[in-house]
Amino acid sequence: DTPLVGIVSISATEANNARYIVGAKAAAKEIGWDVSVIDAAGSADQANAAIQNFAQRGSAAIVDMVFPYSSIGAGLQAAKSANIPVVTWGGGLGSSVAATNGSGGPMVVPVDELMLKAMSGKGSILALTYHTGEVCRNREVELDKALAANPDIKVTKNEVRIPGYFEDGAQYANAWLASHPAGQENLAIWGCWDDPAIGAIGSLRAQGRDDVKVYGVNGNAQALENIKNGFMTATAWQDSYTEGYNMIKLLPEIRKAGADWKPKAVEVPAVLVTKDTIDDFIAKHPDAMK
Amino acid sequence: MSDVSYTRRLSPSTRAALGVFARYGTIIGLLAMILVFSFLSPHAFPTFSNFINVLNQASLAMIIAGGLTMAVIVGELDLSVGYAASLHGVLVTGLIVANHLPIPVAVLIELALGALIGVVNGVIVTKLKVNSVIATLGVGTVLVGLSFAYSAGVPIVSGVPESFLQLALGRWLFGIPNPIIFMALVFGGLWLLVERTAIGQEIQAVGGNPAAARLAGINVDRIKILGFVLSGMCAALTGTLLAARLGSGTTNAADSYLLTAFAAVFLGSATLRDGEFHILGTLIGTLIIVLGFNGLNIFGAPTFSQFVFQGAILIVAVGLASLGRSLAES
Amino acid sequence: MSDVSYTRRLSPSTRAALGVFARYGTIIGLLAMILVFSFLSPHAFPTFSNFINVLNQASLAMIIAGGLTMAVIVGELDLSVGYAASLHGVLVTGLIVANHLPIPVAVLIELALGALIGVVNGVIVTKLKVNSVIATLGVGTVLVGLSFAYSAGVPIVSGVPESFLQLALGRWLFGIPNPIIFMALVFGGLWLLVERTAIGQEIQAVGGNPAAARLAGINVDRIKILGFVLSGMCAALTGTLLAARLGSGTTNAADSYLLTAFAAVFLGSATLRDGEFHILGTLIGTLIIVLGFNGLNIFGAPTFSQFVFQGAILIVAVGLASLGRSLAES
Amino acid sequence: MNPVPTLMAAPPAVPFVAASAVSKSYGGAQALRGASLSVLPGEVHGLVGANGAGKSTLIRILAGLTQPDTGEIAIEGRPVAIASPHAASGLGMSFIHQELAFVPDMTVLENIMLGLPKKTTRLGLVDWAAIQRDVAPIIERVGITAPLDAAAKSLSTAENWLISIARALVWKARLIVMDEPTASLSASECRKLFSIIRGLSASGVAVLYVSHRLDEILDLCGRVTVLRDGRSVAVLDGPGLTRRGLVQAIVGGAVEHLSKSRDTARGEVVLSVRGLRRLPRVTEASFDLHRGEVLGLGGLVGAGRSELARLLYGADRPDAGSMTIEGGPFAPRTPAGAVRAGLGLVPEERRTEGLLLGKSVAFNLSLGNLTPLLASPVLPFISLRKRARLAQATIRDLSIKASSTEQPVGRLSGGNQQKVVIGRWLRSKPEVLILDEPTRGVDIGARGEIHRLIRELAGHGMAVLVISSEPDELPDLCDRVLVMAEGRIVRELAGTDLTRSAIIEASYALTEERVPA
Ligand SMILES: Nc1ncnc2c1ncn2[C@@H]1O[C@H](COP(=O)(O)OP(=O)(O)OP(=O)(O)O)[C@@H](O)[C@H]1O
Ligand SMILES: Nc1ncnc2c1ncn2[C@@H]1O[C@H](COP(=O)(O)OP(=O)(O)OP(=O)(O)O)[C@@H](O)[C@H]1O
Ligand SMILES: [Mg+2]
Ligand SMILES: [Mg+2]
Repeated sequence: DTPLVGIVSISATEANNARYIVGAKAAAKEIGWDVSVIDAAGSADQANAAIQNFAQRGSAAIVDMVFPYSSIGAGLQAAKSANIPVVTWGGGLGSSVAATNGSGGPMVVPVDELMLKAMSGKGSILALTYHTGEVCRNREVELDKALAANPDIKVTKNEVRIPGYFEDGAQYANAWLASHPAGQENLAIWGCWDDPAIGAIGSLRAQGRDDVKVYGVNGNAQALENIKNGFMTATAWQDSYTEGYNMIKLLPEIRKAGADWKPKAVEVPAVLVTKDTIDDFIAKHPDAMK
Repeated sequence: MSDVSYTRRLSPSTRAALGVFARYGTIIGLLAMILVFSFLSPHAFPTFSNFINVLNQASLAMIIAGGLTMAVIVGELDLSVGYAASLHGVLVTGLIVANHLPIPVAVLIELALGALIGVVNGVIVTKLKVNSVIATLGVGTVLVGLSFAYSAGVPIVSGVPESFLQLALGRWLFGIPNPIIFMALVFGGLWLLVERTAIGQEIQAVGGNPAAARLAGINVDRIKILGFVLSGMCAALTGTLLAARLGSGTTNAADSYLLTAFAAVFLGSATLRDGEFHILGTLIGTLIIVLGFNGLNIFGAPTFSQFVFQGAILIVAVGLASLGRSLAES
Repeated sequence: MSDVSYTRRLSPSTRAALGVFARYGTIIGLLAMILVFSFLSPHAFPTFSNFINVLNQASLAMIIAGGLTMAVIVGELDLSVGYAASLHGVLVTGLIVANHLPIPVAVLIELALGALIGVVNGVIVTKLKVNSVIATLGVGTVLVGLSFAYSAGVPIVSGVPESFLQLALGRWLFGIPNPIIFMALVFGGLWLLVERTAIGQEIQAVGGNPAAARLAGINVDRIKILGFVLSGMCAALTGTLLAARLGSGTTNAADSYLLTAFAAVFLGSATLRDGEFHILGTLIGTLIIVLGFNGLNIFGAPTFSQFVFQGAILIVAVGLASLGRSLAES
Repeated sequence: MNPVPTLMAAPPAVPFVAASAVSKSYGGAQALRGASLSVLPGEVHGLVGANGAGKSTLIRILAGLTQPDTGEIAIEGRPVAIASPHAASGLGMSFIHQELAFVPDMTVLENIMLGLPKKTTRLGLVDWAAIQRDVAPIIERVGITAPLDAAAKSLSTAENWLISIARALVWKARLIVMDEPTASLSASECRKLFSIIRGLSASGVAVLYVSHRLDEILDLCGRVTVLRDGRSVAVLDGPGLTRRGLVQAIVGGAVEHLSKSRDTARGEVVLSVRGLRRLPRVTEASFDLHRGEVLGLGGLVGAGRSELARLLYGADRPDAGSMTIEGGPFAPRTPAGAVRAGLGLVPEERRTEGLLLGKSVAFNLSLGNLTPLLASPVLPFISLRKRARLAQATIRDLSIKASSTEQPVGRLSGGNQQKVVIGRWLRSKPEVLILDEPTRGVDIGARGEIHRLIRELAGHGMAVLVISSEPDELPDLCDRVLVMAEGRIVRELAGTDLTRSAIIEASYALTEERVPA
């Protein structure tokens, strides 16, 4: 029997998730494993069920995508009692998790630095946040840290919903733009990931506003496209393909080590992408636009 | 023993006032809301450009709500509209980017597909006799699956031509954003259809009492299917415009319109007519929701208050209208 | 002139077979599904431990669906259950982690709160006379707002005691996972209530014909409120168990139960009785959905097929049942 | 044999229920203007009046379903406020309303016990065995033969009436109010009901009896209150209680009687039916319907006449048989198809099948016949002005009592609602018009008008099929009558053979052969 790696994805609709899965599949092929993906459609309960089901099937390892380890208690318990290692992507390291990467918090730091440099200490920011997501929360913490040194920058924070982040981003942008007319101060819109920012770009374009800089994180294809067209200022590209690839390559090691395995993070650094670097970037990572 | 003889509880003038309130309550509420927000944010809220921006933003939700109104007028619910719109967004970009179809052709194909989804919904409801909640929930779920099957969940992004984006971002008439134009055309068309045509009379009859409509010689099944078809076509238009606005087709981009549209349609039923669904009501219902959201945001109200506002306005508007109505008639 | 004559469409035996099919179709479907999956995954699917596993997973959705059944039996929809369960999950962890309340006290507070939410829903529907779709959508949205107000959307995680997690993860009786026990208690209790008590008679009457129930002197409003209260309490239990299972309280953790519960309740109405909602039917409905999900997972079917399956099973099961019924009666 | 209550010379001191000076308005419509009513213990009291006189409204007030604007109600001399149906039953009253109220999916026994306190076991569960023992004598007395665990929806209208009566008896009500109970009962079922009513009266239970059938009123009631335009205009008893007296009080003047115009020549065959069957209710029906004739379809309730009408109209599909219309083949698959072929139907259940209660009179009148409303022949739009004008004309022609063309039709009284359903077909002029119980629940004034209307339509060349369960109605109205029994057309009556007694005799022909007394 070929070993099976079970992947539980928070949302296969999301581009980075999809790319991680592609990377994982490529690596699995190389090491001769099978891959099976379950979409938990954003529901932690379904994620737990899916992990339990993989344990039931006797899979060799389980990958948890994005659900924090703290919300998959029942799944981890089932996997542990079946001696199946669980690794996370963006779900953190804790409880019985064996390895993690893609902890997207620190990714935002270069984006924040770029944004604050452009504003040179003055202006207004619309921050589109998503508290329920662990990664988004960590990015917000980083933003707050960076902003602490810039007391003259006013921040408006709005919470987006999933699904509905495009529409929410657009509506929040509309309202914020109404009270921040062009030509009076430095303006920026910050998305805790790309999609809400892309929703906001819709509003900017509909209103013909080109005075607002827009920043995202994750570097999904749509964000890269927007950077190429000049509508988005910068994003941090998460190399989720490599993350998925590396993680799967790690799994046989984890299995071999068994009880001796020391849990660890195996991060892949993010790449800051701006108008200036986009062409180089695409040349180097042509599949990032897919 | 206490006095138990009856006395008239409400004077005729009170009743009349309550009747007015029941009919115009939501409109009064809308105006009051506009006044309050104008007072709170005098520079940002009550401006022409803000109004156009809000309307532009709301147009997509409005179109889907207009279509949904047609389904509820014929007495059925259509829970598939959000999922359908998402699927249309994916497909229309796919048709343009991958299959290199001319934009008008792609859009027409979507509209036809929207009509087809409506026919499927309608046939399941009228011929298989499945409750419309379950039928459209089922069809909607299948549509999500189809969207995955087509795109594997990955948004279709690169190569979306600028001319397609202009569908949503352009201002082809008197500088009015296109979505507003589309929305006005949809609402005007639907209003004329329902209120001023013979088919519209049949649509209203089927919604009012399907058994009586059938015996009066109306083909009830066909009218119900028509309601679903119009709903499906509006979903197609919304999905297409959303893809143009975002520059991409994403599997769940339009899912959240379902709730907004529902709320708008039911708010609308509390407007002007006695608890009936109608097109004009839906228009006003959507305005209340989007202007409320916008006003609260501009004022800088915290996130939680927006949810509370949205939930409360629904209950209060519909509740006061029906309470006023039943008191006025008592 | 041609003679247009009719011939009898269905033989009596065909009709009888169709009648059986209409009543037992969903159960036959369930059995067929089990057979197919057993054949596809002979080692993993048809095992006792997998069955317990599936039932354990399904228990939370079942409890919420059981509650929802009470609301639909009295003729109303309750769209607030998913949001309410999420809120309860946040609050119960908050009460335990931040307010250091003993676990039983926290759970009882949630149940009381669930009942209160039910009363609010019920009063809005019966006294303000707001359509239940809009009322419970409104209340649900307000609950989301309250959840944000309480936790700002941040999941409550750290410091959740192990003893609380045991509520969902423990096996206190004969090695059966606790959620299954809770689920069995809820279903047993609701079944007895509806089928065997005097109040149950009133519940059935209100659902079957509210006008007749009212004329018979039944306090229809009170019974409807009771339906909402039971629905609210089941949502509270589900939310609490979910928080225990996840080890955290998250603003939207239980939202997706709404659709599952709906599908289960409507699937259930196609089971055994002629399109009526009932507790036993809901039990079978949830089993179909959850076993389908589990079987497809274990078999390793691609994502899109899971959506297509879920959508199609709804339509097919309910459609065949009602088609069989109407043909059998024709 | 129960004795007929004797006409009492002096009523006993305290009436069981007394309503005085009760007024009630709905929006603009004044339904009651100071009406009074008193019912003595143990008497059978009649309540009569034209459509819209306010009978049902008065009863709804007693039942706690609506609250009066002004007025006073006393039970056994004590003033009370009846806030809800629950309160009404607490006061010892039980109601059988005009629209039958039962829960179709529940069983006979459950429906009998609906809303009544139930015996429970020690565990708090309903003790159905004990309840069944308790109600057995009542079921026997009322004459329910269906199994107690059958679903109520599988029972006939008559049997559901018996359920309501049984419920009242279980509750030991002191007053049972019946709003037009015989409107959908057969003659034999009526006789059974009457004997039950007499039995109730003899055992001290008062009955308030509403009906448009004056013969029944005269037969059953000791005293009769007459309502006209929301006022109680007369209380008749003893020698003053005559048919003539009642009619005068109801109408407020003399009534002219319809004299049948026999001069309409019957034309060629329009609709021809051969061997139509749909089991179990229609076994075999063959007949021809001619242009310009009024053809009656008589028989007992349940004979299958409405089912036959539905077959003609494409609302149901037959098992076998064939039809032609104007010589061409005719096999409608839907009512829409039948309408296109030139049929029209005034259905039996006007509220559920005939009308959109929430829509205006004008809307209801134009339903199914929208072509005349088109603003122009090329555009698909309709003209609301035309609609209002046509509605106004119809309201005038049929003297429909409505405040305006825009009044919701649900707020009209039963008779006026019926006129709206008929009025719908007045303009579109179908070749064949089927009227199913067109005068059920319609007062004598309106009934005369409806009859005149039917003759007039026939006079204009329409072929009319009238279904009626009242043997009195058909001989006056029809040129020819077919009698149906147990799904078959058993007799054709015309000319001098066409009499009330011939219809009754034919209706029972089959039944009596099969069911020995
Ligand atoms: N819910 C209502 N809203 C408005 N008007 C009403 C309502 N119910 C009754 N009416 C009006 O009150 C008047 C009395 O109606 P009611 O039903 O009491 O008459 P009725 O004597 O029972 O007539 P019928 O013999 O036709 O049953 C009518 O004019 C009717 O239009
Ligand atoms: N599906 C059914 N099951 C049982 N009883 C039924 C059913 N349909 C109709 N009935 C009963 O049969 C009678 C009506 O039958 P039908 O309408 O065919 O006869 P009808 O001669 O037209 O009688 P009516 O005078 O009521 O119009 C009513 O008593 C009704 O309650
Ligand atoms: Mg009446
Ligand atoms: Mg009949």
